[in-house]
Amino acid sequence: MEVVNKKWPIEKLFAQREEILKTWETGNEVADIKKGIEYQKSIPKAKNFAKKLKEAKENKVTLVQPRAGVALVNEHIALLQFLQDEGGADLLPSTIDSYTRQNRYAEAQKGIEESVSSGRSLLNGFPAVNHGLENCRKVVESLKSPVQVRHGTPDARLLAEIALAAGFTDYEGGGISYNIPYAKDVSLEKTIYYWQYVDRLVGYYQENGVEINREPFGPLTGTLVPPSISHSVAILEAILAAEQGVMNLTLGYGQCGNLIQDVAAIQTLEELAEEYLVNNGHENRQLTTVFHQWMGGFPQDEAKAFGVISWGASAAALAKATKVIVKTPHEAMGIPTKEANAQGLRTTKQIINMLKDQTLPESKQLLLEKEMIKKETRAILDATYKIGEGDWAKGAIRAFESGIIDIPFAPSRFNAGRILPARDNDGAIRLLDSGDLPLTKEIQDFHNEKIAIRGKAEDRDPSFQMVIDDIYAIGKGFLVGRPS
Amino acid sequence: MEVVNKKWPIEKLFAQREEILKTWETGNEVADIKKGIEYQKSIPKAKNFAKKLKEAKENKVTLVQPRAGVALVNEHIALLQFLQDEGGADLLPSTIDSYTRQNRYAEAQKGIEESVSSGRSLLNGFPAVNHGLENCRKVVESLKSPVQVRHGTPDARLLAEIALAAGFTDYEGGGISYNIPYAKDVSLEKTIYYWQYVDRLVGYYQENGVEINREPFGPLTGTLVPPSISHSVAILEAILAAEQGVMNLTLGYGQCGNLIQDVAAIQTLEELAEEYLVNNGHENRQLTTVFHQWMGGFPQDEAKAFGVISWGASAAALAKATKVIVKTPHEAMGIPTKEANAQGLRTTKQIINMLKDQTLPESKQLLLEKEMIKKETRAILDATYKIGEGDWAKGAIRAFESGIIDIPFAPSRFNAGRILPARDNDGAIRLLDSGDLPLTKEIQDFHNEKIAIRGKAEDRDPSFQMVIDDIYAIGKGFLVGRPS
Amino acid sequence: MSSNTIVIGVIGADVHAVGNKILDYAFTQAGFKVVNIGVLASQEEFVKAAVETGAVAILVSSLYGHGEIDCRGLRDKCEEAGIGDILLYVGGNLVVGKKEWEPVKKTFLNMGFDRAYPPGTAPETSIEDLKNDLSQGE
Amino acid sequence: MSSNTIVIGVIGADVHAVGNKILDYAFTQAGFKVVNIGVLASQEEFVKAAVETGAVAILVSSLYGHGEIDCRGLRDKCEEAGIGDILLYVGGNLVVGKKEWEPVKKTFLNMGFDRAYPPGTAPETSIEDLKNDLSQGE
Repeated sequence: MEVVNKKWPIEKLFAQREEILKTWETGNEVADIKKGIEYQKSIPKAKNFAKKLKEAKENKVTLVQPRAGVALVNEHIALLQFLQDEGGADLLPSTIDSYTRQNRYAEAQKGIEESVSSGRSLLNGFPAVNHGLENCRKVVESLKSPVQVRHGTPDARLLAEIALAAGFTDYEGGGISYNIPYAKDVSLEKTIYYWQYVDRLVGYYQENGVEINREPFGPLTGTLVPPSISHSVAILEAILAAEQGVMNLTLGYGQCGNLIQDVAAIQTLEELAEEYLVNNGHENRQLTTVFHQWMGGFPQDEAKAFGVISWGASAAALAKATKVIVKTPHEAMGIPTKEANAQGLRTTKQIINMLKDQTLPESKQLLLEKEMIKKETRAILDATYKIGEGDWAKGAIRAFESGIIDIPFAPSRFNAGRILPARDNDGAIRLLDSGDLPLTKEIQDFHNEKIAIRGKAEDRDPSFQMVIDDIYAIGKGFLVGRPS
Repeated sequence: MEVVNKKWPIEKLFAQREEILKTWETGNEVADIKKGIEYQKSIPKAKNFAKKLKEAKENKVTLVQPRAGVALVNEHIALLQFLQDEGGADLLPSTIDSYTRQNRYAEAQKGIEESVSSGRSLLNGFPAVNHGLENCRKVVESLKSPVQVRHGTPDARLLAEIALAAGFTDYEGGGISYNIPYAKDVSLEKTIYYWQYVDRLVGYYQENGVEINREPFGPLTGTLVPPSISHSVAILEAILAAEQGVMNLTLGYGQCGNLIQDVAAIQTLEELAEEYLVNNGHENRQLTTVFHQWMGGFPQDEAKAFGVISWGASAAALAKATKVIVKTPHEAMGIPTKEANAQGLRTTKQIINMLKDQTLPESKQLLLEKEMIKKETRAILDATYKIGEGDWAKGAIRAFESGIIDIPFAPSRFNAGRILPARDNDGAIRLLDSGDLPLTKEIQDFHNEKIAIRGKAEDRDPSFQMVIDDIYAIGKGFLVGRPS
Repeated sequence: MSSNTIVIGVIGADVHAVGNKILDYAFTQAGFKVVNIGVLASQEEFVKAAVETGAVAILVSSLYGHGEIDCRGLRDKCEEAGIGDILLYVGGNLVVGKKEWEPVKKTFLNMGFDRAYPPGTAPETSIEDLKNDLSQGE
Repeated sequence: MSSNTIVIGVIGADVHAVGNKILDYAFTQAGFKVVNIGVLASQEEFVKAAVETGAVAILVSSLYGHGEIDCRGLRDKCEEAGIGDILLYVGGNLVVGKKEWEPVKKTFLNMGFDRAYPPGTAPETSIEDLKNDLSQGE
């Protein structure tokens, strides 16, 4: 299979979707794509994700969105209504369970049945494919705000067909961001191809007058990911999506914890994406940003967890991200109760509202951080384009093969796994080992120097132990994992 | 009575203390001042407030301290031990009840008795005078960390005698900051005189080798107080205390909510105080800072309150204040349970620890804010000195008479009450009406312009309604009280 | 009853002045003649001010948790002074600590208050209540 | 028993790789020979790896809340494969939602696990337990 970054003729989509819709019995419910488009057109503007994001961006407001999903339809609706009414969520999710993410619909069915018999959700999300079209529409219709599908599915074609026909107006994921952090054995050729299908489908809805928003998954493994890595993946997926006709994109970033780096990251993400999209012939795309509150380990104590959540909310607000994905005080314990989820939302919203008139002012440090992120990201993306001989899809595949792009702590065997990130003395994420990233000497020296300052402050040589200390640090109450 | 800023001969203190110790029966327990000094010298270094603050300042660490006090001794000890062990408080308080603050010891006694019979605290603090020397020593001895007396007492002479003899190593308050926001009918002549007694007493302990820390009460009325006002009072009280021999001073500031203004305030407070102390001949004083989390109205909802607390913790950490006084998720409901108090501490500490390696970098906005605070404070202090004909005590009294210093929303009839503060469009506190503050045209124009920008954004003329909206805003989830 | 004079103040050893100044402003704006005796006000000062000005209501604030001790006996003092049927309102943080509101309210109504308000009540609420209570008394 | 080989992996449809990489590092540092089958591992893969390498223990991680479904029957599969008395440990976020730990632990011990660990357990804890369990087996 050779995947290239070229818009699919619509016949290719239509031919393939016949096969896709057969992969589970609910597929035939969405066979007539016109009905999906018609249904989408009946959805009021206030419930369209792209439109609500547009308004927020214009008003420089940061919207709040939780993660949430349970096994059964009525319980799922009750959960989302609670987060909407008691949590004040501006945007709603339907987080999909892990069996569905691996296309194991039979196991998801077993999870649904056991959830019915045991009276509690035995799935960690909402199995949208198994529930089928009408149940999914019931979810969308029961809520006042736009709903997005959030998942982690390498092959999300059937899920996309059902979600779009059911009135979901935003779809998370991408051929890289839902593969490398979410799969072990699936090639990038395959997932980029699967996601071209999804993007072409979104593009077709768009051509028929329906605005669907797409969101590459920004935080990747959520563990000490340097901004230039996640930016590179986000921009690659934006280009791949735009080629297939996607007009509305939300690009994501997971909080690192150092305020200057976080603000610099959100600002450069939008600036760089705009630049690369326009340079690749994709004008007039609606670009928004999403800031993920700390994705790593949380403290067990709820009061401390509120502190972590709040610091994420503060950074999101000062960076003026278009939306923020919210954690809960139960984060360390697994999936939260609906009450805890609503608490995380209310804490976040209080801070967002208090800070809506404030930004982080320009400073020497902020400008330097932005400059370094831009240089690094351009180095990675330009090497990707080059190795792809001018094709972004081929470039992405080869860049992962050769370690030009390398995501720390990813489970996929298609990821080089040679880089090692660690915090510097101010808590910003740097490269302890840059593996085969195509970085100039200037950038390398910058990282080395930053890490060396920390090593000196801690009187130890940087090593994997430092990385482990950093991974556990926030759970123990600190950002930088210092020796005690 | 004419009060002047001149160090008391020790005989003056000794003569007066004979009278003071007679004002309640426990006074005679501390008659022999040498025994108090001896006892203080037996206290280990780790339990001395001034020494712990010194270490924190050197290490650029922000310490956390709660407010707490209940009617009965054992319950008070249990409360403080809980905050120390479960809350992780670095510094401990004994907050004094409101009857003791007004020297109404008989009513405090009634409160103690009713608390015993009803089984719950009917006082809002610890009545240290009534409990007397041995009980107070029991409090200090039951704890691992230094303990401070926090109150709001215009005439705190007897309380100071008992507290110092009992081993408390920090004493909050001052002749202005514990009068104007805490009394209605007590003249500044009287309270400055009373606090000269307290400071001379601390100075005497100091001369005998005992380090006691003093802390003027920074936030004043806690309601939209412009930094230049609270800075002027803090520096005045620092000069008055230093003259009586106080060597260790913690100057305070109550969070306004705009990050740049808050960081600028903490930085200028220390810089200005150092400058004025040295210029008045007081070298080598240990100057530290305390940042008070939001002192105004809180949201009722605990999750939202955690947001307000966290934003205060973030500002304290980024400003590198030496300590932060912590609010609790029960703030809107009155005095908190010990669990809620410990939660506020843990949330705060999580943030302080995460941010300990970060600061707010220098920016044009930060420099401007610092410059304006300095200009304003110097204008007020220099006019105070001038009207006092070179005497800071006389100057303070006359400055309040003439409105050169004016604290918004103060209950005292000795306060002019002519200024009106309001937030600007970024949430910083400005002057809507500067009353008789001795501000130059440049400063006036700065305030007027800032307020005008907000008025324009809200399409309304600035008025008292805007002030009221700002006072209620945080309780409703916002910093700036915009019309809805 | 044609007077629209009311007495407001903060009772006991309480010095919380901000809400007091806002109530003063809000009730004045709403057309009442406000006699504000300020903070640190004793029961005697409330009663004296009400008698001297012919007030139709006394609005007591207590923000520091000692409300229960401070307010006990205020109705008796009003009766002794010959204004036994004056309207008595109370509001603020009336008790120490976070408590269920209904029992607290009951305590204060049993003390002889006509209305008691929980923390965070907006001035508009009590203004409306007062207007209603006064028009019913006519 | 002289082997110090252990099998580690993340069971089911779970892709959480970070803890897996840290366990790999920590157990290797502690002197064990670690066979890491990675994320998305089936019961069959665990058993097969243990048989092939003569492992003395299988350490199962589950971070996504489906642990109860995914782990049921693992002990039976070990018995069928002739390694019925191999040590079985499990840890992570084993159930959906915040639950009391003791009942959860009991569920997994009843399934045939020798030890079960709550969220947030440090690698050192299980390393020490494993060393103890192995020395008692000698």
